[in-house]
Amino acid sequence: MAIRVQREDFDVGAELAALGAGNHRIGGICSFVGLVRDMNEGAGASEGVSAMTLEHYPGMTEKQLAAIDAEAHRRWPLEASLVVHRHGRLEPGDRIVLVATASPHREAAFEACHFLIDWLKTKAPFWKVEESAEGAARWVEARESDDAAAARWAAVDGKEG
Amino acid sequence: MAIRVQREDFDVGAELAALGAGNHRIGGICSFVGLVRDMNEGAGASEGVSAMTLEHYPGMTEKQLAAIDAEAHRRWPLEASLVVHRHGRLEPGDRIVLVATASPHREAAFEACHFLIDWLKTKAPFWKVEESAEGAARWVEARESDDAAAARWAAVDGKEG
Amino acid sequence: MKLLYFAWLRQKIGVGEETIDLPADIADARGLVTWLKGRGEGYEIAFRDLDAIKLAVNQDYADLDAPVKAGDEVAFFPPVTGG
Amino acid sequence: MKLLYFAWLRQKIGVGEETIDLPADIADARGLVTWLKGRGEGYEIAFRDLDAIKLAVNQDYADLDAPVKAGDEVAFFPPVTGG
Repeated sequence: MAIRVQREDFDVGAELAALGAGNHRIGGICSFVGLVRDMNEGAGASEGVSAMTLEHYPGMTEKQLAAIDAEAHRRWPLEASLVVHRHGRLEPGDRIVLVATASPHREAAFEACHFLIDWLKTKAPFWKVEESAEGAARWVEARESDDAAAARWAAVDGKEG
Repeated sequence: MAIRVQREDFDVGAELAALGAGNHRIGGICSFVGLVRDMNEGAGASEGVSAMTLEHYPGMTEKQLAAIDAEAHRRWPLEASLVVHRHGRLEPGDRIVLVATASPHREAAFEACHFLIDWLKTKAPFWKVEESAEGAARWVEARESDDAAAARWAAVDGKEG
Repeated sequence: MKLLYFAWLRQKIGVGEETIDLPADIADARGLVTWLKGRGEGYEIAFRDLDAIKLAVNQDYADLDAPVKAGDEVAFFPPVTGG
Repeated sequence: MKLLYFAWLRQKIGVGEETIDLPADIADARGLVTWLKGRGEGYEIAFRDLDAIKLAVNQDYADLDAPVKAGDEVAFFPPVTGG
Protein backbone atom coordinates (compact mmCIF):
# COMPACT_ATOMS: atom_id res chain seq x y z
CA MET A 1 0.00 0.00 0.00
CA ALA A 2 3.10 2.18 -0.14
CA ILE A 3 5.42 2.66 -3.11
CA ARG A 4 8.59 4.73 -3.13
CA VAL A 5 11.22 5.33 -5.81
CA GLN A 6 14.21 7.19 -4.47
CA ARG A 7 17.92 7.81 -4.81
CA GLU A 8 18.60 7.59 -1.06
CA ASP A 9 19.22 4.43 0.92
CA PHE A 10 16.48 3.11 3.21
CA ASP A 11 16.47 1.83 6.81
CA VAL A 12 15.10 -1.72 6.70
CA GLY A 13 14.43 -1.96 10.43
CA ALA A 14 12.56 1.34 10.53
CA GLU A 15 10.53 0.47 7.42
CA LEU A 16 9.50 -2.93 8.78
CA ALA A 17 8.66 -1.49 12.20
CA ALA A 18 6.47 1.19 10.59
CA LEU A 19 4.74 -1.40 8.39
CA GLY A 20 3.16 -3.26 11.24
CA ALA A 21 2.99 -0.58 13.88
CA GLY A 22 -0.12 -0.86 16.03
CA ASN A 23 -1.84 -3.46 13.85
CA HIS A 24 -2.28 -6.51 16.03
CA ARG A 25 -3.96 -8.52 13.31
CA ILE A 26 -0.52 -9.00 11.69
CA GLY A 27 1.00 -12.40 12.41
CA GLY A 28 3.93 -12.24 10.04
CA ILE A 29 6.02 -9.84 8.00
CA CYS A 30 7.99 -11.20 5.06
CA SER A 31 10.61 -9.01 3.43
CA PHE A 32 13.13 -9.20 0.64
CA VAL A 33 16.11 -6.89 0.26
CA GLY A 34 17.99 -6.92 -3.04
CA LEU A 35 21.68 -6.01 -2.92
CA VAL A 36 24.29 -5.14 -5.54
CA ARG A 37 26.59 -8.12 -6.05
CA ASP A 38 30.18 -7.80 -7.20
CA MET A 39 29.68 -10.48 -9.84
CA ASN A 40 27.40 -10.47 -12.84
CA GLU A 41 26.24 -13.76 -14.31
CA GLY A 42 23.77 -12.40 -16.79
CA ALA A 43 26.05 -12.48 -19.80
CA GLY A 44 27.52 -15.93 -19.39
CA ALA A 45 31.02 -15.73 -17.98
CA SER A 46 31.12 -13.97 -14.63
CA GLU A 47 32.96 -10.72 -14.44
CA GLY A 48 33.64 -8.27 -11.67
CA VAL A 49 31.28 -5.37 -11.17
CA SER A 50 32.64 -2.27 -9.48
CA ALA A 51 29.41 -0.27 -9.61
CA MET A 52 26.07 -0.04 -11.38
CA THR A 53 23.67 2.74 -12.25
CA LEU A 54 19.93 2.22 -12.21
CA GLU A 55 17.98 4.29 -14.71
CA HIS A 56 14.19 4.41 -14.53
CA TYR A 57 11.13 5.94 -16.15
CA PRO A 58 9.73 8.47 -13.68
CA GLY A 59 5.96 8.32 -13.58
CA MET A 60 5.61 4.94 -15.27
CA THR A 61 7.70 3.31 -12.56
CA GLU A 62 5.36 4.46 -9.81
CA LYS A 63 2.32 3.59 -11.92
CA GLN A 64 3.53 0.05 -12.58
CA LEU A 65 4.62 -0.55 -8.99
CA ALA A 66 1.25 0.65 -7.72
CA ALA A 67 -0.50 -1.73 -10.14
CA ILE A 68 1.64 -4.67 -9.00
CA ASP A 69 1.02 -3.80 -5.36
CA ALA A 70 -2.73 -3.55 -5.95
CA GLU A 71 -2.66 -6.97 -7.60
CA ALA A 72 -0.91 -8.44 -4.54
CA HIS A 73 -3.64 -7.02 -2.30
CA ARG A 74 -6.30 -8.53 -4.58
CA ARG A 75 -4.70 -11.96 -4.37
CA TRP A 76 -3.70 -12.20 -0.71
CA PRO A 77 -5.12 -11.00 2.63
CA LEU A 78 -2.49 -8.33 3.33
CA GLU A 79 -2.68 -5.85 6.17
CA ALA A 80 0.17 -3.77 4.72
CA SER A 81 2.83 -3.79 2.01
CA LEU A 82 5.79 -1.70 0.97
CA VAL A 83 8.01 -1.43 -2.09
CA VAL A 84 11.03 0.87 -2.01
CA HIS A 85 13.29 0.91 -5.08
CA ARG A 86 16.40 2.99 -5.48
CA HIS A 87 17.83 4.54 -8.64
CA GLY A 88 21.16 6.17 -9.42
CA ARG A 89 24.68 4.86 -8.91
CA LEU A 90 25.15 1.95 -6.50
CA GLU A 91 28.15 -0.09 -5.41
CA PRO A 92 28.50 -3.74 -4.38
CA GLY A 93 26.79 -4.34 -1.04
CA ASP A 94 24.42 -1.41 -1.51
CA ARG A 95 20.69 -2.02 -1.08
CA ILE A 96 18.66 -1.77 -4.32
CA VAL A 97 15.14 -2.72 -3.36
CA LEU A 98 12.98 -3.58 -0.38
CA VAL A 99 9.72 -5.48 -0.65
CA ALA A 100 7.73 -6.22 2.49
CA THR A 101 4.31 -7.72 3.16
CA ALA A 102 2.36 -8.07 6.39
CA SER A 103 -0.50 -10.52 6.83
CA PRO A 104 -2.34 -12.42 9.53
CA HIS A 105 -0.94 -15.59 7.90
CA ARG A 106 2.65 -16.40 7.07
CA GLU A 107 1.85 -18.22 3.80
CA ALA A 108 0.15 -15.11 2.45
CA ALA A 109 3.04 -12.89 3.57
CA PHE A 110 5.61 -15.15 1.88
CA GLU A 111 3.69 -15.61 -1.35
CA ALA A 112 2.78 -11.95 -1.75
CA CYS A 113 6.36 -10.83 -1.09
CA HIS A 114 7.73 -13.34 -3.57
CA PHE A 115 5.11 -12.31 -6.12
CA LEU A 116 5.92 -8.61 -5.71
CA ILE A 117 9.65 -9.00 -6.34
CA ASP A 118 9.08 -11.42 -9.24
CA TRP A 119 6.63 -9.12 -10.99
CA LEU A 120 8.67 -6.02 -10.19
CA LYS A 121 11.66 -7.64 -11.91
CA THR A 122 9.79 -7.98 -15.20
CA LYS A 123 7.31 -5.08 -15.09
CA ALA A 124 8.88 -2.08 -13.33
CA PRO A 125 10.77 0.10 -15.83
CA PHE A 126 14.30 0.07 -14.41
CA TRP A 127 17.49 -0.60 -16.36
CA LYS A 128 20.90 -1.43 -14.95
CA VAL A 129 24.18 -0.48 -16.52
CA GLU A 130 27.23 -2.06 -14.89
CA GLU A 131 30.77 -0.75 -14.70
CA SER A 132 33.56 -3.32 -14.63
CA ALA A 133 36.78 -2.78 -12.72
CA GLU A 134 38.36 -1.87 -16.07
CA GLY A 135 35.85 0.94 -16.54
CA ALA A 136 33.76 -0.69 -19.28
CA ALA A 137 30.00 -0.08 -19.14
CA ARG A 138 27.53 -2.81 -20.04
CA TRP A 139 23.74 -2.77 -20.03
CA VAL A 140 22.46 -5.74 -18.07
CA GLU A 141 20.33 -8.06 -20.19
CA ALA A 142 16.98 -9.33 -19.02
CA ARG A 143 17.11 -12.92 -17.81
CA GLU A 144 14.78 -15.70 -18.92
CA SER A 145 14.74 -17.01 -15.37
CA ASP A 146 13.10 -13.75 -14.27
CA ASP A 147 10.44 -14.10 -16.95
CA ALA A 148 9.81 -17.67 -15.86
CA ALA A 149 9.54 -16.62 -12.20
CA ALA A 150 7.01 -13.93 -13.06
CA ALA A 151 5.04 -16.22 -15.35
CA ARG A 152 4.62 -18.74 -12.55
CA TRP A 153 2.37 -16.30 -10.68
CA ALA A 154 0.25 -15.79 -13.79
CA ALA A 155 -0.27 -19.53 -14.07
CA VAL A 156 -1.46 -19.79 -10.48
CA ASP A 157 -4.81 -18.19 -11.16
CA GLY A 158 -4.91 -18.11 -14.93
CA LYS A 159 -4.55 -14.36 -15.21
CA GLU A 160 -2.29 -12.83 -17.79
CA GLY A 161 1.17 -12.22 -16.42
CA MET B 1 24.67 -20.19 10.62
CA ALA B 2 23.55 -18.37 13.73
CA ILE B 3 20.89 -19.49 16.22
CA ARG B 4 19.74 -17.54 19.25
CA VAL B 5 17.05 -18.26 21.84
CA GLN B 6 16.46 -15.32 24.12
CA ARG B 7 13.98 -13.51 26.29
CA GLU B 8 14.90 -10.04 24.96
CA ASP B 9 13.50 -8.40 21.84
CA PHE B 10 15.73 -8.15 18.74
CA ASP B 11 16.51 -5.31 16.31
CA VAL B 12 15.50 -6.52 12.85
CA GLY B 13 17.40 -3.83 10.95
CA ALA B 14 20.62 -4.42 12.88
CA GLU B 15 20.31 -8.21 12.51
CA LEU B 16 19.77 -8.02 8.75
CA ALA B 17 22.57 -5.50 8.29
CA ALA B 18 24.98 -7.74 10.22
CA LEU B 19 23.89 -10.78 8.21
CA GLY B 20 25.20 -9.50 4.91
CA ALA B 21 27.90 -7.11 6.09
CA GLY B 22 30.87 -7.09 3.74
CA ASN B 23 29.78 -10.12 1.73
CA HIS B 24 29.33 -8.88 -1.83
CA ARG B 25 28.31 -12.27 -3.15
CA ILE B 26 24.90 -11.77 -1.53
CA GLY B 27 22.22 -10.68 -3.97
CA GLY B 28 19.20 -11.02 -1.74
CA ILE B 29 18.17 -11.31 1.88
CA CYS B 30 14.78 -12.78 2.71
CA SER B 31 13.40 -12.47 6.20
CA PHE B 32 10.32 -13.42 8.15
CA VAL B 33 9.27 -11.84 11.44
CA GLY B 34 6.53 -13.55 13.43
CA LEU B 35 4.40 -11.33 15.67
CA VAL B 36 1.91 -11.95 18.45
CA ARG B 37 -1.61 -11.42 17.16
CA ASP B 38 -4.51 -10.37 19.34
CA MET B 39 -6.72 -13.08 17.92
CA ASN B 40 -6.31 -16.83 18.11
CA GLU B 41 -7.87 -19.02 15.45
CA GLY B 42 -6.36 -22.32 16.48
CA ALA B 43 -9.31 -23.58 18.48
CA GLY B 44 -12.10 -22.76 16.10
CA ALA B 45 -13.95 -19.62 17.11
CA SER B 46 -11.66 -16.63 17.40
CA GLU B 47 -11.14 -15.15 20.80
CA GLY B 48 -9.15 -12.23 22.07
CA VAL B 49 -5.61 -12.79 23.30
CA SER B 50 -4.21 -10.33 25.79
CA ALA B 51 -0.80 -12.01 26.17
CA MET B 52 1.01 -15.30 25.64
CA THR B 53 3.91 -17.03 27.28
CA LEU B 54 6.37 -19.11 25.30
CA GLU B 55 7.90 -22.03 27.15
CA HIS B 56 10.79 -23.94 25.62
CA TYR B 57 13.19 -26.82 26.24
CA PRO B 58 16.63 -25.27 26.81
CA GLY B 59 19.31 -27.28 25.09
CA MET B 60 17.01 -29.23 22.79
CA THR B 61 15.71 -26.00 21.28
CA GLU B 62 19.17 -24.88 20.23
CA LYS B 63 20.04 -28.39 19.04
CA GLN B 64 16.93 -28.65 16.86
CA LEU B 65 17.28 -25.14 15.46
CA ALA B 66 20.92 -25.82 14.57
CA ALA B 67 19.91 -29.04 12.79
CA ILE B 68 17.18 -27.23 10.82
CA ASP B 69 19.62 -24.47 9.90
CA ALA B 70 22.23 -27.00 8.78
CA GLU B 71 19.61 -28.70 6.61
CA ALA B 72 18.79 -25.35 4.94
CA HIS B 73 22.48 -24.86 4.14
CA ARG B 74 22.64 -28.35 2.67
CA ARG B 75 19.67 -27.68 0.39
CA TRP B 76 20.32 -24.10 -0.78
CA PRO B 77 23.39 -22.01 -1.62
CA LEU B 78 23.24 -19.70 1.40
CA GLU B 79 25.92 -17.19 2.31
CA ALA B 80 24.40 -16.58 5.75
CA SER B 81 21.35 -17.37 7.86
CA LEU B 82 19.92 -16.38 11.20
CA VAL B 83 17.20 -17.66 13.50
CA VAL B 84 16.30 -15.70 16.64
CA HIS B 85 13.42 -16.99 18.76
CA ARG B 86 12.13 -15.40 21.93
CA HIS B 87 10.65 -17.06 24.99
CA GLY B 88 8.81 -15.70 28.01
CA ARG B 89 5.75 -13.49 28.18
CA LEU B 90 4.79 -11.53 25.05
CA GLU B 91 1.94 -9.20 24.21
CA PRO B 92 0.08 -8.54 20.92
CA GLY B 93 2.38 -6.77 18.45
CA ASP B 94 5.53 -8.16 20.07
CA ARG B 95 8.07 -9.92 17.87
CA ILE B 96 8.35 -13.69 18.48
CA VAL B 97 10.78 -14.94 15.86
CA LEU B 98 13.11 -13.73 13.12
CA VAL B 99 14.32 -15.97 10.31
CA ALA B 100 16.64 -14.54 7.68
CA THR B 101 18.58 -16.02 4.79
CA ALA B 102 21.14 -14.47 2.45
CA SER B 103 22.03 -15.93 -0.92
CA PRO B 104 23.44 -14.90 -4.29
CA HIS B 105 20.01 -15.83 -5.71
CA ARG B 106 16.60 -14.62 -4.58
CA GLU B 107 14.84 -17.95 -5.17
CA ALA B 108 17.23 -19.68 -2.79
CA ALA B 109 16.82 -16.94 -0.18
CA PHE B 110 13.01 -17.16 -0.36
CA GLU B 111 12.82 -20.94 -0.30
CA ALA B 112 15.34 -21.38 2.50
CA CYS B 113 13.63 -18.74 4.65
CA HIS B 114 10.22 -20.30 4.09
CA PHE B 115 11.65 -23.76 4.83
CA LEU B 116 13.25 -22.57 8.07
CA ILE B 117 10.08 -21.09 9.52
CA ASP B 118 7.96 -24.05 8.39
CA TRP B 119 10.28 -26.60 9.96
CA LEU B 120 10.84 -24.48 13.05
CA LYS B 121 7.07 -24.44 13.60
CA THR B 122 6.89 -28.23 13.79
CA LYS B 123 10.34 -29.19 15.14
CA ALA B 124 11.57 -26.55 17.59
CA PRO B 125 10.38 -27.35 21.13
CA PHE B 126 8.37 -24.25 22.03
CA TRP B 127 4.89 -24.18 23.52
CA LYS B 128 2.54 -21.23 23.70
CA VAL B 129 0.03 -20.63 26.43
CA GLU B 130 -2.38 -17.78 25.76
CA GLU B 131 -4.15 -15.53 28.24
CA SER B 132 -7.55 -14.21 27.24
CA ALA B 133 -8.84 -10.80 28.30
CA GLU B 134 -10.88 -12.63 30.94
CA GLY B 135 -7.70 -14.10 32.41
CA ALA B 136 -8.18 -17.68 31.25
CA ALA B 137 -5.06 -19.56 30.15
CA ARG B 138 -5.15 -21.95 27.21
CA TRP B 139 -2.35 -24.02 25.68
CA VAL B 140 -2.25 -23.41 21.95
CA GLU B 141 -2.87 -26.56 19.96
CA ALA B 142 -0.65 -27.59 17.07
CA ARG B 143 -2.20 -26.88 13.68
CA GLU B 144 -2.53 -29.37 10.86
CA SER B 145 -1.75 -26.60 8.40
CA ASP B 146 1.68 -26.25 10.01
CA ASP B 147 2.32 -29.96 9.66
CA ALA B 148 1.27 -29.78 6.02
CA ALA B 149 3.54 -26.80 5.38
CA ALA B 150 6.51 -28.61 6.90
CA ALA B 151 5.73 -31.85 5.07
CA ARG B 152 5.80 -30.02 1.74
CA TRP B 153 9.56 -29.47 2.13
CA ALA B 154 10.09 -33.14 2.82
CA ALA B 155 8.29 -34.03 -0.38
CA VAL B 156 10.48 -31.74 -2.45
CA ASP B 157 13.51 -33.97 -2.27
CA GLY B 158 12.11 -37.17 -0.86
CA LYS B 159 13.79 -36.79 2.51
CA GLU B 160 11.94 -37.59 5.67
CA GLY B 161 10.31 -34.54 7.18
CA MET C 1 17.63 -40.77 34.56
CA LYS C 2 16.53 -37.17 34.13
CA LEU C 3 12.89 -36.63 33.19
CA LEU C 4 11.47 -33.39 31.80
CA TYR C 5 7.83 -32.38 31.26
CA PHE C 6 6.66 -29.36 29.30
CA ALA C 7 3.49 -27.33 28.75
CA TRP C 8 0.28 -29.00 29.99
CA LEU C 9 2.14 -32.22 30.86
CA ARG C 10 4.22 -30.22 33.33
CA GLN C 11 1.07 -28.69 34.79
CA LYS C 12 -0.77 -31.99 35.15
CA ILE C 13 2.24 -33.78 36.68
CA GLY C 14 3.09 -30.81 38.87
CA VAL C 15 6.84 -30.74 38.26
CA GLY C 16 8.92 -29.75 35.23
CA GLU C 17 11.92 -31.88 36.00
CA GLU C 18 12.82 -34.83 38.18
CA THR C 19 15.53 -37.43 38.53
CA ILE C 20 14.57 -41.08 38.91
CA ASP C 21 16.29 -44.40 39.35
CA LEU C 22 15.19 -46.32 36.29
CA PRO C 23 13.83 -49.78 37.23
CA ALA C 24 16.08 -52.46 35.72
CA ASP C 25 13.24 -54.08 33.76
CA ILE C 26 12.40 -50.96 31.75
CA ALA C 27 14.07 -50.94 28.34
CA ASP C 28 12.03 -48.53 26.21
CA ALA C 29 10.01 -45.32 26.42
CA ARG C 30 6.74 -47.26 26.41
CA GLY C 31 7.81 -49.16 29.51
CA LEU C 32 8.88 -45.91 31.13
CA VAL C 33 5.48 -44.33 30.49
CA THR C 34 3.64 -47.36 31.92
CA TRP C 35 5.79 -47.18 35.03
CA LEU C 36 5.27 -43.40 35.35
CA LYS C 37 1.48 -43.79 35.12
CA GLY C 38 1.64 -45.90 38.28
CA ARG C 39 3.28 -43.08 40.23
CA GLY C 40 0.17 -41.00 40.85
CA GLU C 41 -2.99 -39.48 39.47
CA GLY C 42 -1.20 -36.52 37.85
CA TYR C 43 0.94 -38.88 35.79
CA GLU C 44 -2.05 -41.03 34.98
CA ILE C 45 -3.97 -38.05 33.64
CA ALA C 46 -0.98 -36.58 31.81
CA PHE C 47 -0.20 -39.80 29.95
CA ARG C 48 -3.81 -40.87 29.30
CA ASP C 49 -3.76 -40.08 25.56
CA LEU C 50 -0.39 -41.14 24.21
CA ASP C 51 -1.31 -39.95 20.71
CA ALA C 52 -1.29 -36.40 22.05
CA ILE C 53 2.25 -36.67 23.42
CA LYS C 54 5.69 -36.32 21.84
CA LEU C 55 8.93 -37.38 23.44
CA ALA C 56 12.64 -36.82 23.10
CA VAL C 57 15.55 -38.94 24.27
CA ASN C 58 18.72 -36.96 24.85
CA GLN C 59 17.17 -33.96 23.05
CA ASP C 60 16.32 -35.82 19.85
CA TYR C 61 12.77 -36.73 18.88
CA ALA C 62 11.99 -40.37 19.57
CA ASP C 63 8.95 -42.66 19.70
CA LEU C 64 7.58 -45.03 22.30
CA ASP C 65 9.71 -47.88 20.98
CA ALA C 66 12.92 -45.94 21.58
CA PRO C 67 15.33 -47.66 23.99
CA VAL C 68 16.00 -45.80 27.24
CA LYS C 69 18.67 -46.42 29.86
CA ALA C 70 20.00 -44.93 33.08
CA GLY C 71 21.77 -41.66 32.38
CA ASP C 72 19.44 -40.67 29.53
CA GLU C 73 17.53 -37.41 29.50
CA VAL C 74 13.93 -38.14 28.49
CA ALA C 75 11.39 -35.39 27.87
CA PHE C 76 7.62 -35.57 27.34
CA PHE C 77 5.57 -32.76 25.82
CA PRO C 78 2.62 -31.93 23.53
CA PRO C 79 3.16 -31.13 19.84
CA VAL C 80 5.23 -27.96 19.57
CA THR C 81 3.62 -24.58 18.85
CA GLY C 82 6.49 -22.10 18.43
CA GLY C 83 7.26 -19.70 15.64
CA MET D 1 3.72 13.85 -29.07
CA LYS D 2 6.29 13.27 -26.37
CA LEU D 3 8.84 10.52 -27.05
CA LEU D 4 11.08 8.93 -24.42
CA TYR D 5 14.04 6.59 -24.89
CA PHE D 6 15.73 4.62 -22.11
CA ALA D 7 18.94 2.65 -21.52
CA TRP D 8 20.85 1.74 -24.70
CA LEU D 9 18.11 3.15 -26.92
CA ARG D 10 18.70 6.54 -25.36
CA GLN D 11 22.43 6.18 -25.92
CA LYS D 12 22.11 5.15 -29.58
CA ILE D 13 19.58 7.87 -30.39
CA GLY D 14 21.49 10.46 -28.42
CA VAL D 15 18.56 12.00 -26.57
CA GLY D 16 16.35 10.74 -23.77
CA GLU D 17 13.30 12.81 -24.59
CA GLU D 18 11.94 14.81 -27.50
CA THR D 19 8.69 16.33 -28.67
CA ILE D 20 7.56 15.73 -32.25
CA ASP D 21 4.66 16.71 -34.45
CA LEU D 22 3.14 13.37 -35.35
CA PRO D 23 2.60 13.08 -39.14
CA ALA D 24 -1.10 12.77 -39.88
CA ASP D 25 -0.76 9.41 -41.65
CA ILE D 26 0.73 7.60 -38.64
CA ALA D 27 -1.86 5.68 -36.65
CA ASP D 28 0.05 3.06 -34.67
CA ALA D 29 3.36 2.43 -32.91
CA ARG D 30 4.68 0.43 -35.88
CA GLY D 31 4.15 3.39 -38.17
CA LEU D 32 5.82 5.66 -35.64
CA VAL D 33 8.90 3.42 -35.49
CA THR D 34 9.16 3.28 -39.29
CA TRP D 35 8.98 7.07 -39.45
CA LEU D 36 11.57 7.45 -36.64
CA LYS D 37 14.02 5.13 -38.43
CA GLY D 38 14.05 7.60 -41.30
CA ARG D 39 15.18 10.43 -39.05
CA GLY D 40 18.86 9.46 -38.82
CA GLU D 41 21.44 6.72 -38.32
CA GLY D 42 21.08 6.67 -34.51
CA TYR D 43 17.37 5.90 -34.82
CA GLU D 44 18.02 3.36 -37.55
CA ILE D 45 20.50 1.50 -35.35
CA ALA D 46 18.38 1.79 -32.20
CA PHE D 47 15.27 0.33 -33.89
CA ARG D 48 17.05 -2.31 -35.98
CA ASP D 49 15.89 -5.29 -33.89
CA LEU D 50 12.29 -4.68 -32.88
CA ASP D 51 12.16 -7.96 -30.97
CA ALA D 52 14.66 -6.46 -28.50
CA ILE D 53 12.49 -3.43 -27.77
CA LYS D 54 9.54 -2.81 -25.48
CA LEU D 55 7.28 0.19 -25.63
CA ALA D 56 4.75 2.01 -23.51
CA VAL D 57 1.94 4.36 -24.52
CA ASN D 58 0.96 6.78 -21.77
CA GLN D 59 3.00 4.75 -19.26
CA ASP D 60 1.28 1.45 -19.93
CA TYR D 61 2.94 -1.42 -21.77
CA ALA D 62 1.82 -1.66 -25.39
CA ASP D 63 2.81 -3.45 -28.59
CA LEU D 64 3.59 -2.29 -32.12
CA ASP D 65 -0.07 -2.51 -33.11
CA ALA D 66 -1.08 -0.04 -30.40
CA PRO D 67 -2.78 3.10 -31.73
CA VAL D 68 -0.91 6.35 -31.16
CA LYS D 69 -2.11 9.92 -31.56
CA ALA D 70 -0.93 13.47 -30.99
CA GLY D 71 -0.69 14.20 -27.27
CA ASP D 72 0.35 10.66 -26.33
CA GLU D 73 3.52 9.94 -24.39
CA VAL D 74 5.33 7.07 -26.13
CA ALA D 75 8.42 5.42 -24.64
CA PHE D 76 10.84 2.88 -26.14
CA PHE D 77 13.23 0.80 -24.06
CA PRO D 78 14.88 -2.62 -23.74
CA PRO D 79 13.40 -5.32 -21.45
CA VAL D 80 13.54 -4.09 -17.87
CA THR D 81 16.25 -5.20 -15.44
CA GLY D 82 15.36 -3.71 -12.06
CA GLY D 83 15.00 -5.34 -8.68
